[in-house]
Amino acid sequence: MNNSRWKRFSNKNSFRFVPYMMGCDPDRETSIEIALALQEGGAEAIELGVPYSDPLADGPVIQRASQRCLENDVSLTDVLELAGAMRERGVSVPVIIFTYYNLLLQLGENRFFELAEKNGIDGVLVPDLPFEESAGLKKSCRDRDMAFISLVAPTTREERLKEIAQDADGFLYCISSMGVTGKRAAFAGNVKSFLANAQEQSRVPVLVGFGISSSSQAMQFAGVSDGYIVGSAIVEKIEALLPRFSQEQEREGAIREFKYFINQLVPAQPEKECNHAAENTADDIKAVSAGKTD
Amino acid sequence: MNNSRWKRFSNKNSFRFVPYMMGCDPDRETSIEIALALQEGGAEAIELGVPYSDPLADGPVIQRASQRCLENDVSLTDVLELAGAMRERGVSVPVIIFTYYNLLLQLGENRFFELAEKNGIDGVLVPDLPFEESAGLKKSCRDRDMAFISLVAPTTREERLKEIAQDADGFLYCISSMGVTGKRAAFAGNVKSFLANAQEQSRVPVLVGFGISSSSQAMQFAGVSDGYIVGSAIVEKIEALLPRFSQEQEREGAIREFKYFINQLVPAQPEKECNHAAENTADDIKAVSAGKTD
Amino acid sequence: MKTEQLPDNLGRYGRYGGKYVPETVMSALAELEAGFSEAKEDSEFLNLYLKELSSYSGRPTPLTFAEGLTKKGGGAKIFLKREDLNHTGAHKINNAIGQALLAVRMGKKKIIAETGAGQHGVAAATAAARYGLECRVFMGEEDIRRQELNVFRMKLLGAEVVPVYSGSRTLKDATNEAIREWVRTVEDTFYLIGSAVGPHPYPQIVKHFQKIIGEETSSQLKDITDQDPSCIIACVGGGSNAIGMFAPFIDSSIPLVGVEAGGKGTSTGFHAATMEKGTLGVIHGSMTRLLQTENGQIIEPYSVSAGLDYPGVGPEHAYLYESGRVAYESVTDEEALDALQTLCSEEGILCAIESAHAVAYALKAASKYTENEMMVICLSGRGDKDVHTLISRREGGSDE
Amino acid sequence: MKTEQLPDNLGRYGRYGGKYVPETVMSALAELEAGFSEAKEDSEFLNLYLKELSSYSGRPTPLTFAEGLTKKGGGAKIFLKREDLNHTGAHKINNAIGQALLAVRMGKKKIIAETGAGQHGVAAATAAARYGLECRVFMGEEDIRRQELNVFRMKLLGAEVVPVYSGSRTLKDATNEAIREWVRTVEDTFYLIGSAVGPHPYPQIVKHFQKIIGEETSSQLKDITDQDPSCIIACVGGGSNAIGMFAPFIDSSIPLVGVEAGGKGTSTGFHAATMEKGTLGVIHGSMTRLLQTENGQIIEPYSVSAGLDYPGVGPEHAYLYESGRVAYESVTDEEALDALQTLCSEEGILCAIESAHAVAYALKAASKYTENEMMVICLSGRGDKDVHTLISRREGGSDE
Ligand SMILES: Cc1ncc(COP(=O)(O)O)c(C=O)c1O
Ligand SMILES: Cc1ncc(COP(=O)(O)O)c(C=O)c1O
Repeated sequence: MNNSRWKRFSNKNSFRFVPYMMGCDPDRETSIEIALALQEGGAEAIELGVPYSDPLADGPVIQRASQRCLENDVSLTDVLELAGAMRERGVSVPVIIFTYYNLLLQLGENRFFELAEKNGIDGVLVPDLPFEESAGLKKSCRDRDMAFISLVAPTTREERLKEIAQDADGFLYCISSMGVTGKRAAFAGNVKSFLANAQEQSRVPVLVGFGISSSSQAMQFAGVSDGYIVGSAIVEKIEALLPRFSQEQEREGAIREFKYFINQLVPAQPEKECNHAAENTADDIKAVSAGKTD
Repeated sequence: MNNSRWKRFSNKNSFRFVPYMMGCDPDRETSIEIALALQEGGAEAIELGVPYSDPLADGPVIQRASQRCLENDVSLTDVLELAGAMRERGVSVPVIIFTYYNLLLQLGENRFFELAEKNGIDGVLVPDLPFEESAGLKKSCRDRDMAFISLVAPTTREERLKEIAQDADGFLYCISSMGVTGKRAAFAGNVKSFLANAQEQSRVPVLVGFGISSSSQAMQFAGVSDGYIVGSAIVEKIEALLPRFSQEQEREGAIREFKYFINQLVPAQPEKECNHAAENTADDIKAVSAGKTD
Repeated sequence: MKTEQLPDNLGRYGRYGGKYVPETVMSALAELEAGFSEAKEDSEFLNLYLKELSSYSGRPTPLTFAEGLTKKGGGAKIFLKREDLNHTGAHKINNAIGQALLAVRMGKKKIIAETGAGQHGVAAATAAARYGLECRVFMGEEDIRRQELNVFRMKLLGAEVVPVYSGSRTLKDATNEAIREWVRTVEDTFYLIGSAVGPHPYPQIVKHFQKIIGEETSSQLKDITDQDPSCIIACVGGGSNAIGMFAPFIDSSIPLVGVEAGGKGTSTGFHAATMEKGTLGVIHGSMTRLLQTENGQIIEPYSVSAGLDYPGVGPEHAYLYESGRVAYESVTDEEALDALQTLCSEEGILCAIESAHAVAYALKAASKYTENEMMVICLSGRGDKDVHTLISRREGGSDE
Repeated sequence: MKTEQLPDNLGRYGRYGGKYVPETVMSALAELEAGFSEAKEDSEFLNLYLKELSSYSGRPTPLTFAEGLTKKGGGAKIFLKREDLNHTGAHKINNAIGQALLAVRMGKKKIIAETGAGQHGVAAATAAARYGLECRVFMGEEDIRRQELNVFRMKLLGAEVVPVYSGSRTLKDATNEAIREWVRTVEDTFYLIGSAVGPHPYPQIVKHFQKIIGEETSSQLKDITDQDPSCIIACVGGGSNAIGMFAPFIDSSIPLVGVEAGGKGTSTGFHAATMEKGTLGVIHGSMTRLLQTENGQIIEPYSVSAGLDYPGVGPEHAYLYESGRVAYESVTDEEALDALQTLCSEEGILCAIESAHAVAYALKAASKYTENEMMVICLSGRGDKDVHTLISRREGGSDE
């Protein structure tokens, strides 16, 4: 993979923080500000969710966010275009489109990749497209230097885990525990051995996700993984801030509160990591405007 | 049969008027006055109904009368005793107890006949005891010089009609039309031939009943029967007069109205018939007080 | 005298039975007797009846081994004769089909029927629809109010539902009214009675069309084992499912138990325990045992189950009670509802509250037997119709 | 490729089917595939399944000749495959029994199920009670409100009814939620799906347990005549009764017709005509045809019948549609309700509104055939559950 953003991602030694946010929740402008805040707060990549009527892999928090966005008729195209706007405004970390397969299918693969490339997308995660069904899409991604993000679960059997891990791009998404997205107090009993195993097999960084809602929860996995994904906790925070986002005089305070919240989620990291990200902004914007990723 | 009241009944040449009244409807005293009014109006015998919870052979009018009496807990015993009181007050025509079989069964045949004799009962009519089931009761009646009144219907087949008619006591009750008691506009199509046939077979007077509510209706049958029975029309009149019966100052007027109504029901008859009935009153009372009929 | 030979010429089972009806219906009863005697001997008629039961109503109904219930009972193996699986959900259809076919054979174009909660009304309306008969169902006004769904079903089936305003406006009065209507229309109308009650030959006819229950059971038992069951149990309202179930076993020595509705307890005034608390009397044209006052007025009985809520009982049952051949027991509302719940959660079968009376008795008696013995329960009907009642009871409401 | 050999290794029927599910359930699907493959070849398991169908659920269900309906249709002789006579009143129990026994065989102690109007929920709860499994049923909060009686029944059967507040709070969302719950509890829980939908191997499993409908029909037809029927008709919601009915006939040349819910008309937005109006998409783990917006959001469908009110359809049906082997037609609410009324008054059979769609099509098509030809309708369920809907429609009310 020649995608420079993924190279940078994969060359890190830090314990990577990858947040999930629902695109256009609550609206396009706020989403951009949220993305920038996430990046500023230490995000090494951003998962950008697309609202769907039937989000099978998601818990109530993300379901509600979906519903909110659907009330505003937010489509996959809208979210792809949002990604482009994020790039223009300075988001330089890898951006992964998190979409259910049916949305992609309806848009059409060709049109999807056309828009994805134009808007600086670096990866695609389709939660309901398991390994067996994903060969075609993965190839299309690779053809465009995008990562098709694969998932493995504590129940994924040895053989299969090996196969998936060895074929993973971007990072390997390790599901921390059974169930849907959402904060939880406990993880699968075998989660650490599972992660260790995944690390052994994987060519790419191994990230743990599902249910992580604090830096201390994340740090449990620091030894057996290369980073962590936080989804519902962030979406829930955004939900809590909705009333303030919608009032002009409150927005700034709300963004500040959101940044503070993100800081709490991220274990202390060396200062320069953040600077590094900021440095690249200008290049990235250029790349995006040219309609292709670097 | 040696019962003198039946002898008198059967020796008549008139077109006999036999009214039905529900015993104790609306109360004992009024029933006595009603019975006297009926006799005065030309009744040649009186059918005295007993209230029953499930009067299978009766239409709505008599059902309602039953219900009224049951609210006052009127029993077969009460009605038998009413008959005694009627006798004391001057009722001298045959009195027929009209009771469903279950009431008689519960009182017990012995006790029933004991009370019937004591109270001057001349006949028993059990609407739900057809010929097949009635041999025993008929015998008990005959042993006591009472008439067991038999019924035949337009649907009664030839053979059976013959058997019933030839074994009838008191009078033969010919049902004018199919259905339950209650006023009607039309009778069975074959009613006249049926009556004529019954007259041919019967040893006793043949009376037609069910649904007759005017003297003109009755007169249709004058040529083919020996009299007629009026039930629901009378009970309905009593029902209409109930409010007036219950007010002291209205009672007399109500009785007068009732008598007028009865007069309408009875075709003009030779004057002396009425007198004749009155003549016998003294004897009858003696007989009743002695606890036996003559 | 073997019960097989009953009733006698007058339609009597010992002192019970007979024809206590107005003279106006005697000719119709005679016609019915003749029509039935002929039909009974006509193998074509029999085959038609059997074909309809199998190809239309789904017979034979299974005999289900109830493993969970057996465990709960803690004794005899319990089997269920599944009349609940019949078309329209109860044994009532066996009789409705039989009588409707008889009506057709006798050239009648119209039927009338009485109904309480609507079960027999629906069965009669169903058979009428299937065989092209006009159908009127008499139903107490009170019951019409309580059983809206069944009223609607009967109308959907093309039947007319005639409200009855007399007496207590329930089943007993609907039956009176149906008989009254029959008197009126006897020439072209067939009275399709719903239980083993009424004047002769009705109890005999109903038994004839319900005995398929027992006959199938008998042959299904033989497929399982040579051994006789230790007890056969059925609930008794008018007594049609019970007499049908018992029929082929009466002349054996297998213990038979009829279960009546004990309501709130037979020592309260609220029950329908005709055997225990009834006395000799006449109801709906038949001499039998019934609940009545000292004076002979018929008492409105009480049971949580509408189908057992009948003040009388079929005359043959009265005879079997008196002769001691069948034991009649009663079970309270509470016991029946508990049994319904147990059957439901153990076997996945929601039975009618009527049938739950038989189940309740079986659960009480099972431990008197060993696990090598068998009890058979006639599960007369399904409980879909009772869900409203169950809900309102659970909500602490009263009986409607 | 003969349909017999479908689905392929990936669970595909042509381009339809597959497994579009989170990685978290993939191991469970693999376990299920293995468990089912074993069970399918195990004659002891097969015999147990068949024994339960016959001794518990009352199979075989009859094939009824509908004389009155035939007259109304004015053409082909119409036969009804009477799935309405099954225990709990519909074909759903065939599958529930099969899957529950499979769960037991696989050592699972708990089942979960989704339900819309409650029919499959009741069937699943029934099977769970019978086989001693713990059962939770996911049901949209909106449906819980509308289907109070079935909710109560499930509870009576010992099941827990879990309200679903997500999405439109109906069947589609209950299914999502059941799958989500399965992801959570995959290790000890069996997901008992209610129609021929879902990820592979579910469509195959459901077909396997429903094909008894067609197999019985085939042998019952042979008992009547050597002649093939001219048309076999079934309603299609998810497609389980239809696939079960069609199964043994797919490789013949007998015309097969699936009837979808046309609701207020397929040109209005209110229908569930997945074939006519749907497009390729993924729902509940399977690639199939479904009703969706241009953007791929799934549309809540509409039908007066709760059981046909599903935005997708089983993948094998999508394949059979595309290949042209089965014709899919739609029938409006009005036509279905009229057919229900006709069947009821002509034959005394109150069928489910779902099934009435098949009847409506048959009545429309019958006159295209001669009286020497036969049509067979799969009468998938009884209509007791629908009486409330019928009443409120008749009263001019809307759909609940
Ligand atoms: C299911 C069921 N069982 C039993 C009965 C009682 O009737 P019988 O005693 O005539 O069987 C009824 C009457 O409606 C019923 O519906
Ligand atoms: C009676 C009946 N028929 C048909 C259906 C539709 O389901 P399927 O298409 O899976 O047979 C249902 C679903 O609930 C049903 O209850």
